[in-house]
Parts: sequence; C-alpha cells; structure tokens
Amino acid sequence: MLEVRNVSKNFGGVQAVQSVSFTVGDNEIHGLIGPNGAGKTTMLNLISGLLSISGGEIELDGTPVHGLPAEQRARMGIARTFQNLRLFRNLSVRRNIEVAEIRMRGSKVADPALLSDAIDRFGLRGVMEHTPDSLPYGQMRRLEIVRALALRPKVLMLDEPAAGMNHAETDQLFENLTWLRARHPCSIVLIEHDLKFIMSACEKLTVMNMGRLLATGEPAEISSNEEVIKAYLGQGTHSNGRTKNEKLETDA
Amino acid sequence: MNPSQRRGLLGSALLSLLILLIVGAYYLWGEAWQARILYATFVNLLVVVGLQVFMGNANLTSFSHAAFMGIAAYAAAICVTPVAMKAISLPDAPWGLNAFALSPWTSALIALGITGFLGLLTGLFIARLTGVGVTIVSIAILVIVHSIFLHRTDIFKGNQALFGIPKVLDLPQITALVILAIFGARWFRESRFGLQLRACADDEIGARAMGVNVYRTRLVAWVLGTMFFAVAGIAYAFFLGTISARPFYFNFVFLTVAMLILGGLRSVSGAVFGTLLISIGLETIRWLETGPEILGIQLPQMLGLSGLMLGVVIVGVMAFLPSGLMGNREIEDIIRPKRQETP
Amino acid sequence: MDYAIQQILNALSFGAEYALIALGLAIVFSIMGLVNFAHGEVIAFGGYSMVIVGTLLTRNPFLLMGAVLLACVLVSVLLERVAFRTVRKADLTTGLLTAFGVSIILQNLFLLLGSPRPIPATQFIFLDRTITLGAVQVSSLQIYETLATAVAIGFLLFFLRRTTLGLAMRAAALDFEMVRLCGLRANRVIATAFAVSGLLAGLACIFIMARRGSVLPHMGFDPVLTAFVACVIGGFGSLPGAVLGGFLLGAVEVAVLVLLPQSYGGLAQAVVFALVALILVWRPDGILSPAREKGDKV
Amino acid sequence: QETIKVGFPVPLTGDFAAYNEVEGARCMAEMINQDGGVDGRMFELLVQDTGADTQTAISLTERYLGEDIVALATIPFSDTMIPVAQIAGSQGVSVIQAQSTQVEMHSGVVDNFITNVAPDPYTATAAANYALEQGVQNVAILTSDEGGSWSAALPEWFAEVIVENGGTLQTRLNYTSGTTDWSPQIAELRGLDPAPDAVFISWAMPDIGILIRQMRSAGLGAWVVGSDGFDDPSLDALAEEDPSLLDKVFFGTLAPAVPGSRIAEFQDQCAEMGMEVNGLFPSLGADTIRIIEYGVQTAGSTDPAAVREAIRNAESIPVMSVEEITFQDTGSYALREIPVIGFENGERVVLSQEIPENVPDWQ
Amino acid sequence: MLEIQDLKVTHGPIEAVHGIALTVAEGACVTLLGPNGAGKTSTLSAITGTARSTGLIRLAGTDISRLPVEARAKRGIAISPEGRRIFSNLTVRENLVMGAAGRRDKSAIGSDIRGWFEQFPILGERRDQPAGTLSGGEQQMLAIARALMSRPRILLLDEPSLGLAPQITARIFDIIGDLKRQGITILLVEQNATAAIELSDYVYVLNNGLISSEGPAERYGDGSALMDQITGVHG
Ligand SMILES: Nc1ncnc2c1ncn2[C@@H]1O[C@H](COP(=O)(O)OP(=O)(O)OP(=O)(O)O)[C@@H](O)[C@H]1O
Ligand SMILES: Nc1ncnc2c1ncn2[C@@H]1O[C@H](COP(=O)(O)OP(=O)(O)OP(=O)(O)O)[C@@H](O)[C@H]1O
Ligand SMILES: [Mg+2]
Ligand SMILES: [Mg+2]
Repeated sequence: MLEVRNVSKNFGGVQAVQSVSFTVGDNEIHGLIGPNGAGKTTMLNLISGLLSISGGEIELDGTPVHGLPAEQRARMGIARTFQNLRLFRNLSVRRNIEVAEIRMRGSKVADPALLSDAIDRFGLRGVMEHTPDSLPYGQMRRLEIVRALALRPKVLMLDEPAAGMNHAETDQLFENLTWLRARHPCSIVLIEHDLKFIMSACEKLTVMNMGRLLATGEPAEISSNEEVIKAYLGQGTHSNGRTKNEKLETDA
Repeated sequence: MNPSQRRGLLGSALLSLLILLIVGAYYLWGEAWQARILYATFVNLLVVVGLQVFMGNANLTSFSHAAFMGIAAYAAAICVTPVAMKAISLPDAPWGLNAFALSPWTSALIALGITGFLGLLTGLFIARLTGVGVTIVSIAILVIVHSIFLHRTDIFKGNQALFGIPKVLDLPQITALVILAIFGARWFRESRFGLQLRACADDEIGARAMGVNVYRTRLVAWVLGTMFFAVAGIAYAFFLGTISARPFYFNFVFLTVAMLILGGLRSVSGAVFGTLLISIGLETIRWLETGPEILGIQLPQMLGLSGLMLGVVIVGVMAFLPSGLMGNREIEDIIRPKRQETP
Repeated sequence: MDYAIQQILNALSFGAEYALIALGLAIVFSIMGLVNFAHGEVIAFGGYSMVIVGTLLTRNPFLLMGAVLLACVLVSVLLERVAFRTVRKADLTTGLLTAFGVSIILQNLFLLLGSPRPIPATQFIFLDRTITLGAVQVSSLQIYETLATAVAIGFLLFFLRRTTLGLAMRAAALDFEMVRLCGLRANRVIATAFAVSGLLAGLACIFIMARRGSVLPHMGFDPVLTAFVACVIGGFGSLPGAVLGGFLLGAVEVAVLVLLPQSYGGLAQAVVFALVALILVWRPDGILSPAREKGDKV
Repeated sequence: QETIKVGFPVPLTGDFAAYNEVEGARCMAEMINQDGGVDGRMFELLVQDTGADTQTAISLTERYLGEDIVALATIPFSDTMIPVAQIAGSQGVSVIQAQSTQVEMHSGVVDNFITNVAPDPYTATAAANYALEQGVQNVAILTSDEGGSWSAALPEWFAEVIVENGGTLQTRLNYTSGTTDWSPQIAELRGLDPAPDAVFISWAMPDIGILIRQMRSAGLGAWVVGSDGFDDPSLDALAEEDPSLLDKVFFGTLAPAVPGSRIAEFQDQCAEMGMEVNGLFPSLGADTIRIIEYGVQTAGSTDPAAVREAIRNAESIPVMSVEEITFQDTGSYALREIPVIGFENGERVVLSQEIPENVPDWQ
Repeated sequence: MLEIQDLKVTHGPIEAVHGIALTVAEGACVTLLGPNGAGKTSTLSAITGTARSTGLIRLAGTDISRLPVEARAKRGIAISPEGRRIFSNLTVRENLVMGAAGRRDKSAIGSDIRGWFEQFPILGERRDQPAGTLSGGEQQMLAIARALMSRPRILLLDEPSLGLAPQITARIFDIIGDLKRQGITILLVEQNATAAIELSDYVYVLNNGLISSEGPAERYGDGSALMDQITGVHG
C-alpha cells in the first residue's frame, strides 16, 4: 500500500505540487489524471525519488520512503516508466531488462518465470538482441513496462503508457495490464489522458489540477464531479464534436 | 554464469590466443630488441584495458591514469630498490625510505595497496560527478600528482631518474598479466556492475529508477581501473629499471586514449585491437620517418609524422567510426554472431 | 599595502587573460557541446601567422593585429568545417577526443613546418608598457586585456540573448536539425559561433604575443588547460561563468604564488587544481548554478 | 673496410627536439669522411627518432647494439641515459653524450658513460665568479622543480659561491614552465630591500625573454644571470627590440658559441656543405664525433671497450667547440673551460673563460 | 500544393516507406493514418528533408526534393515533430522566437507570441522558464505554437494530440479547424482517427510503408471501419 500525505514540491517559484494526499491500495489500479502541467509526472518523480519532496510524507507499506534515494526505493518495489522514454540505448533489449533484474539476483527471485512470460506477452521475444533504437515506438513503450516489471514491483507506476497508440494498441495494452495483474499482483499507478482507457482500467482515480488535489474516488464519482468536468474533462462547448465523443466514452 | 558471461569467457580466450600468437611469433622469428617493443606494448595494453573498465563502461573521459601508473611505479620502485642503490639514487629520502628494501612481491603488493587506496580516495569525489566534471577532476589529479613528483625530488627525483630498480619482470610474466587483465576487464564488463554502469552511461535517471546505485557502481569501476594502472606501473618499473616523472604525463595519456578510441571504448576487444594497431602503426611510421629505401626508392625524411598520425587517427576515427573499430561488439560477436531467437 | 594592491592588480590581469580564453571555449561549448581543446592551437596559429605576415608582408603592428584576428577566425571556421562538423551529433566524449586529436595534429604541424624552438615575433611588445600610479605599477597590457574582456563579454551576452542568430546558436546546441526545420541555415549558425570563438582566440593571441614576443608549437596548451578549468568552475557553457571562473583562477594562482611558502612553490599548480576539484565536487554545475533538480525532465 | 657506427636514438621531434645533437654530429662525420675517414674507416650514423620516449630509446638502443656500434648518444636526461647506458654497458658499448650536464650521471651508477661537457655546478660557479667580479653582493634566485636539478639546484650552487664570498642570498622565488607573466615574482623582487644586484635563473626561452623585458620595464636594473638555457639564438631577438635589454645579462654555458668562435666557424662550414646546424646544442654533436675519432685512432680499432679506454686515458682530446678537453681526472665528464657569455650592443661576447676551481661540493 | 510521387524513405539500411504517392490540395487538410511503425513519421521527415528519400516531392509546383532542410522551411513548410523537440534550454518565449527565425516580417512576431500566450495561458505563465522543465503536454502545445510562428503555407503535424488532456486536445483540433479556414494547408498524422477524419478533406491510410487505402474523408465515416485496417500491432 502506497500512501502519499500532504506532499508538496516547488521549483523556485513554481508550485508544481501542493499538499496532495492519496492512497493506493494493494492490488489497486489507481489512475492519476489532470490537465497538462497539473503535476502528475512530478508526483511520480516524487514517489520514485527522482525529485526530493519539499514537504509531506510518502509511505510504502507503512515505511516512510521519502528520505531514501531513488535506487533504494526501486529495490523496495517502486517501479516506473517514463513519459519521455529512458531506455538504455546501447544495450540490447535483453540487457535492458537484465539491468533491472540484477538487483534481484542476490535475493531469491519470487516467480522466476514472470519475466519470460511477460516478454512473450508484450511481444518482445523476437527482438531480444536488438537495441531499443531500432524498435518502433510502441514496442519501446512496452519494453519500458517489462523492464519495470523486472523489479518485481509492489507499486508499478506508468506515465502515459498509451500515448501515441491507436485504439487497437491501447486495447491490447489494456489486456496486457489485466494479464499482468493476474500474473503479478501489485498496485498500479496509471497516468493517462485517454479517458476511455482510464475509466475502464482504473478502480480508483485521483485528479490533480494546478498542483492541487481536485478529487479522489471511484471513476463513476469522478466523472460526474462538477469541478473535474470543469477543470479537466471539458463541457462539450467546443465547436467540433470531439468533446462530445469523449464524454460519451467516459460515460460508457 | 549467464550466457553473456559465458560469451565473455570465450571472447577473453580468443583475445588471449591472439596475444599468445604474437608472443609466439616473437620467440620464433623476432629479434632480441623487439622484445622491448612488445613489452612496452603490453604495458600500454594493461593501461588501455584498464581505461576501458571505467571510460568504456561509464562513457566518461578520464585522463588521470598516467598519474596512478606513476604512483604505483614509484611506490614499487622505492620499496624494491636495494639499500646500497638507494644510497646513491635517493640519498635525501625522508622517513627512512632509503633504509629498507623489500622483495618484489611485497613491493608490488604495497604499490597496489597505495594506488588502490588513492584510487578509492579520488573515486569518492569522481563518482559524484558527470560529464566534463569527471574530465576536469581527472586532469586535476594528473596535474597534482605530477606536481608532487616534481616537487618532492627527495623522494621521486622529479624529472631526473630514479634508477637502480632491479629487473624483476620479463616478457613471459607480462604476457600472463595481460591475459589476466583481459579476462578481468571482460569479466567486469559482463558482471552486474559492468552492466549497471553501461546502463548509467546511457541514461542515468533511467538507471536509478531501475534500482542502480550509480555512485557505487562508478566507484567500483574507478577503483578497479586504478588497479589495472597500478599493475601497469609496477610492470613498467620492474622492467625498465629506471623511472622519472616525465613519462607519466599528458603525452602518455594522449597515446593510450588514442589506442582506446581507435578500437572502440565500449569493448574490451576494441581496447586490445586499438593498442596493437597503434603500436604497430607507430613502429611502421617511425621507420618511415627516417626516410628508408623501399623498392629502390629513397623516401624523404618526414619527422613528426608519428605525432601527426596519432592526431589524424583520433580525428579520423571520431569522424568516421565514432564508436571505434569494434563499437559495441566484442571479438566473439564477429567470429560467432549471436543467434537471433525466433519469435 | 602597495604590495597588496600590486598583487591584486596582477591577479586581475592573470584573470583577464584566462577569462578571454575561457570565453572562447564557453561559446563553442554552449553552442555545440564541444569541449574545444584545440582552441590553444588556434591561438598558436595566430602567432605563427603573425610571424609569416610579419616577415613577408608588413611590420605595421596594427595591420598585423588585423592579420592575426583574421587568421584565427579563418582557422577556427576551417576546423569546424573539416573536423568538428562530423562529430556534431556525437556525445561529449567524442567531441572532446576529436578536439584533442585536432590539437595534437596542429601542434605537430607547427613542429614540422615551424620549429621546436621559439620563433621571435616582437611587434606587439609595445603594448606592454609599465605605467606607474603612485607606488603601484600596472602594465598597459593588463588594462587593455581587462577592457577587452569586459567588452567581449558584454557584446557576447547581448548577441546571444537578444539576436536571433544568438538564440539560434544556443538552440543549435540542443537540436541541430530542429533549428534547420525552423528555416535557419544551421551550418552558418555554427560557423558563426566558431568565428566568434576564433576572434576571441585572436584577441588572446595578440595579448599573449605582446607579453611573450615569440611563438612555440605548444604555447596554447597550458593557458587553454587553465581556461578550461575556469569554464568548468563557472559552469561550462555559461559565459558569465567563464569570465568569473577566469578571474577566480587568476586570483587563486597569484594568491598561491604569493602566500605559499617558497619551499612549496612547486606545488602551486597542485594547490590550484586541488581547489578546482573541491569546487567541482561542491557545485558540480559550477559556482554560478546550484545543482538543479531535474527529475525526469531534461 | 669496416665502418665506425654510432647510434643516435634521439628525439628529433617533440618538445626536446631542440637538443638535436645529430645535426652537428652528421656534419662533422661528413667532414671526416670526406677527408678519408679515420685511418680509412668511415663514420656511419644510425639515427632514429624517439620522440623523447624512454621506452623507444631503449628498444632502439638494443637494436643498434645488434649492429656493432662503437658508441651511442641519446637525450641528455638521466631517466633515459641511465637505462640506455646500462643496456649498452652489458655489451661493453659506451654512451658518449654531447650536452649532458646532469650530476647524477657521475654518481657511479654506470661506468660506460662519458659526456663532452662539464656538469652544472661548473657553469654555476663560473657565472658566480664573474658576478663577484662585477661587485654583485645581494642575489635573488628563481627556482623551479620542473627542470630537475638544472632548474632547482643550479641556482643554489650559484648562490652558494656568492655567499661563500661574502654575498647574501636574499630570497628564493618559484615559477613554473610556460610563465608568460612574471608580475607576481617581480612584485616580490621589487619589495626586496636593498634591491638585489643580481637575479639568477636557470631557465630557457621564451620565458626568460619575457622575464628580462618585464623586469626592465618594471624598473628593476639587477643583473639577470643564467645558465646554458640562455644559450639560444632566440634570446638575441630581444636585441632587435632594444639592444640595451641585454646589457646586464650574462650566463655560464657549455662552450663559447659567439661570433668568430670555433663553433661559429664550424656552423659556417656546415652551411657551406648544405647542412644547417643551428645553435650551441646541436653543434656540440660534432664534439662527440671528434671524441670517437680520437678514440678509434688511438685504439687502432673499433672495439668499444678499447675506444673508451683510449678516450679516458688521453691527456688532451681536440674537439670542435674548444681546443682540448680531457677525461683523465674525472672519468665521465670533460674538464673544459667554461665560458661566461654576455652582450655588447646585442652581440654575444665571451666575458670570461676558465676552468673554475671553487666549485661547490656536489658529489 | 504538395504532390508526392513514388516516395521511398530509408533509415540507413531500413526502408520504411516503399514508394507512395500522395497529394495535398491547396487549403486542404489531409490526414495520414496508420499503425505504429507504418511510416507516417518517415513520410513527414522526407517532406521536411530530414530523412533520406527518393522520389518526387513538389511544393506549389516546384520540385523541392533536392533542397536542404532550411530551404524547404523557408518555402513555407513547418512541422510540429514527433517527440516535440522543443529547445529545452531556451525559455518558452525564446522557443517561439526561434519558430519565427526564418520569417521576414520581424515586426509582427511580438504580437504573434502574445497571441499564442492567450491561446495557451499556461505557456504564458511559464514564458521565462526553460522549456525543458515544462510538462509533457505543455511541451506539445509549445511545439505546435512554434511551428505556427513561422506562418507556414503548409503545416505538418505529427500526432499533435499526443499526451494532451482532452480539453486541450479539443482546443488543438479547434485550432486546426481555424487554420484550415484561414487557408493554411495541413497534413496531419493522428492516432485519434475519429477526430482527425472529422476535420479533414481527404484521408490516406498507410500500412507497412505502403498506402493501403485512400479517399475523401466522408467515405470513412467516423473512422470505426478503419479500425480493422489499422491494427498492425507488433509482437
Ligand atoms: N524541474 C522543473 N523545474 C521547473 N518547473 C518544473 C519542473 N518540472 C516540472 N515543472 C513544472 O511543474 C508543472 C507540473 O509538471 P508535470 O510534468 O508534473 O505535469 P504533468 O501533470 O505530468 O503534465 P502532462 O500531462 O502534460 O505531462 C509544469 O507546469 C512544469 O512546468
Ligand atoms: N532512425 C531510424 N532508424 C532505423 N529505423 C527507423 C528509424 N526511424 C524509423 N525507423 C523504422 O521505420 C519504420 C517506420 O517508422 P515511422 O516512425 O515512420 O513510423 P510511424 O508510422 O510514424 O509510427 P508511430 O505511430 O509509432 O509514430 C519503423 O519500422 C521504424 O522502426
Ligand atoms: Mg507528465
Ligand atoms: Mg511517428
């Protein structure tokens, strides 16, 4: 269980995150949504330890982690992917995954077959000896997820995993996540702008806006929350039908 | 042992075979004076392979190896030189440095220990830095150590000779050391530290998020690298019998770095090939420079060609083969390419 | 007291020279992330052109100065064209090593075509006259040099912050192709940067020649090494940083020379470099910029 | 007919190429060969560039040893000369160096070493003696660790002689190579009370040119005294600017290379033969050839040991740079007259020439 | 306006586009759809000149396929590229100025920048911050604004809605509509087929480097029929 309490972060004058609290339950898929620049990625950076918090607390299963360096948090089971891909360019796909797995070598790896299954499931088997640069974008994104999985995470945080994917691919990602949860139970924090995906995948949502917590709750509550609609979902006042569509999908 | 480590062993064995072939060729056909050239090449090889450990895996440029080599060479030399000799070569040495002499083994161990300790000490700083910072601090180390060699003439004799070091090592021993070094560097490259370090080199933040302790990984590589330089320094002193501060400075740094990048700094095989190629190339050019007669044609004297060629090699390689001859590949990747698993 | 003022003035003048060279390094670094070790050889090239022009064409010092500046600009642009353009996209290490290679090539060319001995070229020495102000003596050269540095930094800051070409230079450092996509001849942008850096090298060359009155193949190496250090202390790529670093180093160097007991004089350089190393460990991005938290941002 | 082979594994390139003794050696060998050689034996020089690298010098040495050389010469730095001499010694071959003044070559570490010149303390003493004659009392010395004992100890020997004769050593100042701005040191010198009569520095161009100029323009009129490092044609360039800059400059050196001297004459002859020999250091290579010529002639063979024996036992050996030298008392270095050279209207003149008797104890 | 024939695009040894023909009429909005790795980005790169290509590329009647990148930009091609590629060390404002670097009418640049700050107020707030510290979506807005700062004749948009919140996505599509009305020719690459088709006049579907289908936008309805075509999921 991951608990974020009153966490703040400012960069010089910019208040990127202001006293945000939410809890990600065991085995829960928790969506983190909000307009651009709301502070979602920053929140992920704070949890994973790439940024230090300006105030507040972060606990993993009751242990405070906000003082620990990023690598130690990763070893404790906080894994993530990146909005701008951060793969190891000169290492093959196999070794990209190995870097994360190495940490686990000393301890007895629970479920040694997990990775092999994930590699098959995420369609990486055929490109194990390739370097990431030569892969299509979608495959790189999948590699990021499998790599994070090699840490056997307790909390897996995905930053816009479906960006740049078409519907079919997004659907497949959804299936893969479902498979993943069955295969390796863990909490998942999911940042996405694809509302259909978010609404169908997540059990709980936290909405941020301008660094503040706007709402947190079940998808159904959230999608009818006036403030959220105003700040994020939009009210369908735009000239093309796009937003109406989106609404529709949201309700579905 | 995982598959890459198995391939690492294979690759090291192939490289060692190459080294043994060269040494064998010398014993069969070589002339006595070529043993010197071979020995010097192998000393350089030790250094370049050591450079690969840090520079290659971390993709950071460091220039301090000549300093560590010098430290080890002096430490070993001061320990091993007989007291009678030191009375002449180091008459003013403080702390009773000229009043004792140790066996070559003990001296080498002490030299390794001192260099390793200084490696650790500097590593604590270096490992915190990235990019040009590492280069600058490494240059600082080089300059500081050189200044001390020059300044404490009572211990190091500065630019004058510290002589009388017994000749302990010869071609067979250094061949063994080189082979050991190749296995060592290759083992490191394929070890968890090597892999993590290469990951850091590609993306430090990504690596941290994957649980890699960047600081510790760099530190391990740095200290390990200094041990290679230390061995090279000891081998240098134990063969030449005379050392001074002069060879442990920028010229040597340029030469060895050129060797590394010609071969390709990401690969141990590259380090080996680069060293061999540049050594052979320099010998050839040195011969050409003096204006020899080839097929009845008298060539003109072209002094300075070797220095020029060194520069041209560096620039040319960087421009046309930015990752060197070998790039990311090791020798076994060429001889036995990896089989692509079918999906 | 006079003695102290005298030494402070000396420190300023040391600093001005480093700052001038450091600016030349910083501008190339800020534009294409290249640590241009060959900058020193550009300076030396200026010196050799001065010898050639001075013996063949004219001994008029002002025409000669023009020739030196022109030579430095040309060779700097030429180096970009033949050596650095190919490694433009490469990482820091590659660029740094290429520059080293270029520096070695040029030094050896000077050796081969020139001489390992100093070749006299004394036309600029008239710049170096001692001016006595009370009990304090200043060299006119020190004044010129400090002024030149001040003007150069002012001009460069204006140029980089306020002109499109300047902006484009900084942008090209980050994404060369994108600059072209914006409709700018990026090659020309970078060539301009090298020209500016060459101009700065030419200026430094004039001052160095005024002081030493002779050229040597490796005359540029030491000053550039020091300037390089200055750049890093100030935060590589930052122009004000380069200037600040230069002056700081000048001060440290004179202070060490003056304050260290003479029996430790041989360690002066060691002390300077040790200080540098400590500064870097304290502020890895230079004294002007406290370490910035980036998170996953670039 | 057998030839007299001499090996030269020397730096022809790099920072130390200015020592190039091969120039003088080639020219002298050519002269002797044209005169029919040494009893019909011709000189043959084996030359290859080392780029000042010790390892290379050593491997070339081994190579030349395989070609029956009589003697060899290499860069005048002990870190190269000692191992080269040790290896050459194992085959009985001598190292005969034209320019080496470093003292530790004479500490007994090798016994097959001969140098054509006298060690550093001699130059220091000759310079000090002349300074004393000029009434110099208070001296300051500038030292650096970078040139070994030449730049660190030589000034001390100079001061020792001065102090022994009632003078004072006012201060020691430090510098590093490549100094282009001597202002901090000059500020220190200006702070001395009384102002120094002479400043000694054992260093080379271009740095000393700058020092002299800056001292003068700062109003420091003290003598600037130096050693063989001053013996470089590029120092004369200062005279082009202003001959008076060199008025109070002198230095002790290895051999007199002034207009009208034997060396200048030799250089002219070489130029006529189309062989350029520039400066003192390259010219001294000719002495090496003359020494070997003498040895071969006297020994009547090219056996290296016999040749060395002959050289060491000679009462007087005629060489190019001076009329005669001898190794009889010293074994490894030449006792020869040390010239002190100064300037008159920018022209080099020999101020004194003697074999100094009051050399400080250096062994 | 833009006419492409027999275009082949290569990345080193890999050929990503195997010979396609494509036309964008003056003032039209044309959408290029296709699964990941189909070659959409490669096609755009060939048009801007940043990828190696063979074949004919004609802009307003003249063949530009031999021209260097910057010359094409000067002729009125602007792109909001894949991966955004904002100048991370330059401030937001400076990024916009760079967008207008090729423009001759320097006077209007200031007001254009102000215009964009009104369109995207968050950018206005961050105007003096290094663009690299912007959030993903903010960077995307900046990339689009920068492309438009050059006042292009033809605008290439590579997945402009990537990483944008629904509201902003809607705004972007609004803007595209506006631009079209202003007469700017647009070539759009999008994953969001529905929205793209609604905006555009003509649609090309790219699959494995070849055009598998094309036609007027109306023919594709709301794009759901296309979904079956665009399935090329790797793995
Ligand atoms: N290192 C930094 N320095 C300064 N400001 C920053 C930094 N990182 C983020 N910010 C600012 O903080 C705000 C939040 O950024 P963040 O990346 O968390 O947004 P986000 O919610 O992930 O948005 P998006 O959905 O667009 O990715 C942004 O406005 C950004 O400009
Ligand atoms: N720089 C490159 N080097 C090697 N291959 C490349 C490169 N860029 C693209 N490719 C390959 O070319 C093919 C087409 O890529 P392209 O980027 O054009 O696809 P796309 O349609 O834009 O896909 P996406 O929807 O993921 O952006 C892919 O198979 C990709 O792997
Ligand atoms: Mg984000
Ligand atoms: Mg694409």
